[in-house]
Amino acid sequence: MGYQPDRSQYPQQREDGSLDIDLTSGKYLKLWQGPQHPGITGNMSVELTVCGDEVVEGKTHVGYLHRGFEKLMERRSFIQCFPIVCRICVPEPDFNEYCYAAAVEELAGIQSPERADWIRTLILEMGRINSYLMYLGGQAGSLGQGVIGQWTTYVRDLMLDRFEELTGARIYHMFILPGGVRGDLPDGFNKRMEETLCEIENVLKDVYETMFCNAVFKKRTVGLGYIDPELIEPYGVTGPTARAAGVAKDVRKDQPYLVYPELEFEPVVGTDSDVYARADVRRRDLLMSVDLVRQILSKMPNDGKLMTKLPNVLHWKIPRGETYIRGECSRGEYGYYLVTDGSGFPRRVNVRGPSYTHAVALLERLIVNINISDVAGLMVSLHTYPPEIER
Amino acid sequence: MQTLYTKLKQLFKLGELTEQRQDLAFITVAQEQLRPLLLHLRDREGFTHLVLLTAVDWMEEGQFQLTYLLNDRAGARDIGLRVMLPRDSATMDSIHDIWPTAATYQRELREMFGIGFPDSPGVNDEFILEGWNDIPPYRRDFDTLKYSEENYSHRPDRETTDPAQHMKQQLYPDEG
Amino acid sequence: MSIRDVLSPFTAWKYLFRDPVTITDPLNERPGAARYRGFHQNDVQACIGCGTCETICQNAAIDMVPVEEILTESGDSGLRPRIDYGRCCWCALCVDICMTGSLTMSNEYKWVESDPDAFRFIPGVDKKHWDDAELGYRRPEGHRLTPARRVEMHELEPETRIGSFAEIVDGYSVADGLLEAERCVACGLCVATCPTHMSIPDYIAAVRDGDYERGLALLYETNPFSEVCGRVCTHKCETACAVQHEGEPVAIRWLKRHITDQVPYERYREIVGDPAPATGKRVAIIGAGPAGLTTAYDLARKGHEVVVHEERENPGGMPRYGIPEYRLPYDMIDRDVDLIRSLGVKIHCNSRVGTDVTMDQLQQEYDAVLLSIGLHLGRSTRIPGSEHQQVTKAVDLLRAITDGEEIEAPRQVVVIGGGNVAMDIARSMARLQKQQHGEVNLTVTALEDFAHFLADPEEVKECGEEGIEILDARGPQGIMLDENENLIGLKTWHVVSIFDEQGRFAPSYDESDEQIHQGDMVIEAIGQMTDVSLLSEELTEKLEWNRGRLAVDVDGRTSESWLWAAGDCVKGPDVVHAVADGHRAANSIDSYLKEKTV
Amino acid sequence: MKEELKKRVIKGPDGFEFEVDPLQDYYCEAPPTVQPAAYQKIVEKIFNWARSESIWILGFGTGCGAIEMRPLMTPRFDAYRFGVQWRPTPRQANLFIISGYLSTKTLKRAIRSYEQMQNPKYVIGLGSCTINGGMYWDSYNTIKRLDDYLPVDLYIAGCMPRPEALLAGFEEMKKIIRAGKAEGGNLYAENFDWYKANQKKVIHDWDMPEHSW
Repeated sequence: MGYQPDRSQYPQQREDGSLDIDLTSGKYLKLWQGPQHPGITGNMSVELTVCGDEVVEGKTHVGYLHRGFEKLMERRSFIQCFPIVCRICVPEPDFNEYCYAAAVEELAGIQSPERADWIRTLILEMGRINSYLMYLGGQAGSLGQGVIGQWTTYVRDLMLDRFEELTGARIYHMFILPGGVRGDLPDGFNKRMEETLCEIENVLKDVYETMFCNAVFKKRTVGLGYIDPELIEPYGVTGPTARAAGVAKDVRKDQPYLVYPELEFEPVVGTDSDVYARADVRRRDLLMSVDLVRQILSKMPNDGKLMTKLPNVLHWKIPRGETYIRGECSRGEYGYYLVTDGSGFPRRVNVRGPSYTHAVALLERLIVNINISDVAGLMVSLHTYPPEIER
Repeated sequence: MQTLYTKLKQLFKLGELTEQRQDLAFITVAQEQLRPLLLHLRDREGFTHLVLLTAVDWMEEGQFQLTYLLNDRAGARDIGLRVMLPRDSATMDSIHDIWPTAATYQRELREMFGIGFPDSPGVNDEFILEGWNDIPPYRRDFDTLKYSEENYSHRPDRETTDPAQHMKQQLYPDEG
Repeated sequence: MSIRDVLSPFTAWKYLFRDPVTITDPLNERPGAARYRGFHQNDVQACIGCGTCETICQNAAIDMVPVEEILTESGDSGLRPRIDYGRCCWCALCVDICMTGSLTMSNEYKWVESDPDAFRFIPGVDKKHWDDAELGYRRPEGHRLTPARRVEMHELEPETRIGSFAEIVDGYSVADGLLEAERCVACGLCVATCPTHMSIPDYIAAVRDGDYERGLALLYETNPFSEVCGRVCTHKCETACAVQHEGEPVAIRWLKRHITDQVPYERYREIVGDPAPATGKRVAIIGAGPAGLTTAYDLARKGHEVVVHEERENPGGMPRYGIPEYRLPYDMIDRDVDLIRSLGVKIHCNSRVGTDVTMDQLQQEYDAVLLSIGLHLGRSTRIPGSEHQQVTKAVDLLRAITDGEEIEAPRQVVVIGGGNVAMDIARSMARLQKQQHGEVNLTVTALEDFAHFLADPEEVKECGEEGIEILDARGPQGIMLDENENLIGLKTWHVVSIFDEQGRFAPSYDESDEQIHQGDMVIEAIGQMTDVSLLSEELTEKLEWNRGRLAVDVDGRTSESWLWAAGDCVKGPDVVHAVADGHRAANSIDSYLKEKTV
Repeated sequence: MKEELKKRVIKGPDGFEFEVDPLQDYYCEAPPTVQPAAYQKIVEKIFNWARSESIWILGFGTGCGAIEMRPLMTPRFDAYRFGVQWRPTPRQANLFIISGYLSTKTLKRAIRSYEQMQNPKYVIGLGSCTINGGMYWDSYNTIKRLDDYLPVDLYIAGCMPRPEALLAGFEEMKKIIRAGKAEGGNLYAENFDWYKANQKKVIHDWDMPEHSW
């Protein structure tokens, strides 16, 4: 019989379902976690109402990173939108570039060359590896295990070096533009990539030993933040978070895009749907991405065009239409809804970041009745990147 | 998609169908038909995943377009439902009871477009903006550059010269 | 939970024995990658200051600013981009779009400063330590954001066209016009270069929008000879076009013609609009060429009464009498002239000033008079034998062809001259030879070599296609006659240089390289001059002259307050310059007339 | 005004009643004051040397630039060996890196964090967007010039600047501190009203204490 908290003082539900929290009663305390807080993922905050050391209500507050991309894009021409989209998500910017480029290509009726598609897939998988590495460091760090972050950030940095030589930038690559990609693989890229991948695999072995086979980590994460598989659809849960609940949702398999049909892989699925399971799914997914990068580099055609012929981008107009392009990013389904009206500017762009549903509706539901010290661990396990929520 | 449309057409009053891709189609739906249609799609046709809910401002036509994008994973297909609302006094029924996560989308639409969703939980709370004092920013008539210039200071001494004008003055100094 | 879960984290201890991964000197050890997008570099000599980088920059980070050491010249605005690193996002779209490829990026990325205003600099002009960096982002081979190749213009095949004077160029189809219009980057260097400052990017935009009537209105705002210029303009604009640096210049002239082709002629008058209410002022114009008629057009639109005196049978001036029909059909000139007539301009043909009406009369009857008499006298080489009757001048021959005179084409012709007039007469004679003898036998000898040729390259190319032989760097030395005084050819020497060290015209020859070009006729096409005999002696005395040309001020006004001069007779031969000159004179006359009213 | 910001009387579980006013900071009811330099020049020099070698950064990732902090905190770039480290709370930090654009919502938090830092304190603006708005120059929700709202000692160009550029920035910052030119905290105190007026111009709902440190 474990510890059972005394919940007799907890607030009652009102008729409309909200909680009857009387701040003057002295039983409850409002506690803000974030935006300036070490236990928060990026620049966002959770407003916790606590009773004792348990959370009775949590509200997500976002908007600290709101720059109004969707508005800014409405006054930028189609090519001018290309550099700005990647800023929507910092740790894995390439999905923005891909989704935007694919949406524009579809509505403009152009096709990116085959080799460009391979390079795009390569970049997306490299970005996924980076994102997962950051996640692993964050997940361990949120539970007090700083060393994992030291290792994963190091190998992530090796991958950033590969990004740098391929795309010409470390973080914002601005490489996938409508019509294709900007350049070819540099000489000797495959060899250096292989070295980086080996290093990542080595580090992941250590991560597995130190993090996943760790009594403390297990004790704190097993059973924490359980998501009922029934909740997956109503809450719009996607990606590894859904896969850890046993739902094999993976856009790469469900509605394949780019060159995924030519790659061999099976979506990684977990069973327990708690923080540990989600971490484990992401670790295995990371290993799968390492394998995918190898597959891509070996199967890729050796030469071919990288860009289709674009019209003069300074007066590029796209006929009226609307479309939705999705891809499987490290957090789940990433998508761009693009509406054009025949002018040289997008009519409307809507970015569907997976964190949007995870960090608001889902987190607010999961956070109830957990311990304050577990909030950070839970939040990180949903792998939320705030800028894609508010854009 | 065409088969689904024909099937739905027998049950609901549907507007125009746009087949964007093999696995993506958009259908215009009347405001009052939306809820039964959503329920039907979710429970009978396998469109269980609400991908997104967003709005498009067709200012010139005096309308907002709400787009409900649904995904059927097993069938690997998407359907977008378009609901046109009059731009002035736009309100729409909330669907947070069908998909709880829709409440977040509706809160954003309320804030960024000024579309009302009565009964949606917390819909009137500030979501992204704080202390906003202008018209909802995603509306087409909101000019972000003008707002930025009026409210924030930019660094001075940025002056540009028009190449054509400058060159004309240099090459033909006699012309006024 | 097992004992393994307690022990396995201790494997981390092995890191104690590993080599550190730390970079020892991160400030110096890590140059950016070979294609790193770092700070900007600009090759200021190659840059033309077109401002396309400014246009594409979505951050408004680039300003075009004048730079002292860079001079404005044709095709170079004299401006250079100044980049604000308080705005830049290093996307390199400016590098991708750069028309000359001069803008690049180095792999340098460290810049720290206390003063926020210091992050603004003109790459290549403000010296930076990365100016000479060899690595960094360059636009990859073949990566272009604007189409470089021109849409091909369909022309009659050489075999077909040589047999007649039918127009060679077809004109663009709507689809082709759209594609060609697409290529323009709207930098405006052409506007500045065009003597009459036609709003080129705007009318090209009208073509893109398919709004040809807007385009036509723009054309006739600045150029009443758009039909003519759309065919035979010397298109200075295309030599300034920014697109030419890594491709071919936009076919601005053909697009102008494309607009005029697309709008039905009946619509022209309405698009141009009605003239202003009559002012009661009267202006006389001598010579119905482009300059005179442009002035007439402008003044008529402003409500003044304009009367034009033309010596020849038809109005149109040099475009009609100097340019062959295969380049500019006569009815196209008629269209422009008729439009001007429809604005109320009266044109009296066959009315030579000095004979039919005197300058004194004009001065008394009108408020102002404009001389736009062109260059209708051919110059002679004055080489031995050039007074022979089989030596003719190109202008005279071209006029005779226009007037429909019967011309007997000799079997073998030699043309002296390397300009467009030489090409025109050569090609006209070639057509006559073809019609009369079934074969072309024609040699053109030009003073200039091909690297400095005067005629348009396409003219030279088409001459070649039509079987005309062009010899460059040949200086005429004498007409060869046989014992019966019949002309048998032309003697030329090889030209070593044309100008002396001071830049004066003083050709030097290599006498050892002598050639004889056989022919029954020699045509001189080396330049024209004005026929000023119509001016009275008294007036000629009174007026100021400048090296044989009438001296005028910037507005085209002579030393006599009532008399203006415009066009070829003061500015040298060129249609579009004449049009520009016409506008200038019209403005000046108009303000003079207004002053007179007050 | 939000419910939790209203003045209220709270009755504790022990029956004790007390008044709470969330919009008042009880410990500082006056604007900040200028901190004078040490009387002896040599002492001030020693202070500055010590300050320059212990740059403690507030771990508040206000924008994109935060992502390049991680590599600096970890073995590969290892900023710790240069005397630079990250602290979780403003009370322990003396350098605030504004890592990129600031939306008005974050600006509000950044100001409070900055005010809570102890003197002497420094600010580094990271990336284009702190200098002149960067790529968000026409956005309705981000400030364009950081120096309107906080005193800035140093700017680092880039979008975003790499870790190496940040290290170069730290080196430069050290020089500035050693030269005794890093007077941001005092500048803020001297022009407190000007800064407050600028801040209030863009923060429309000012529901926080006037002064907080």
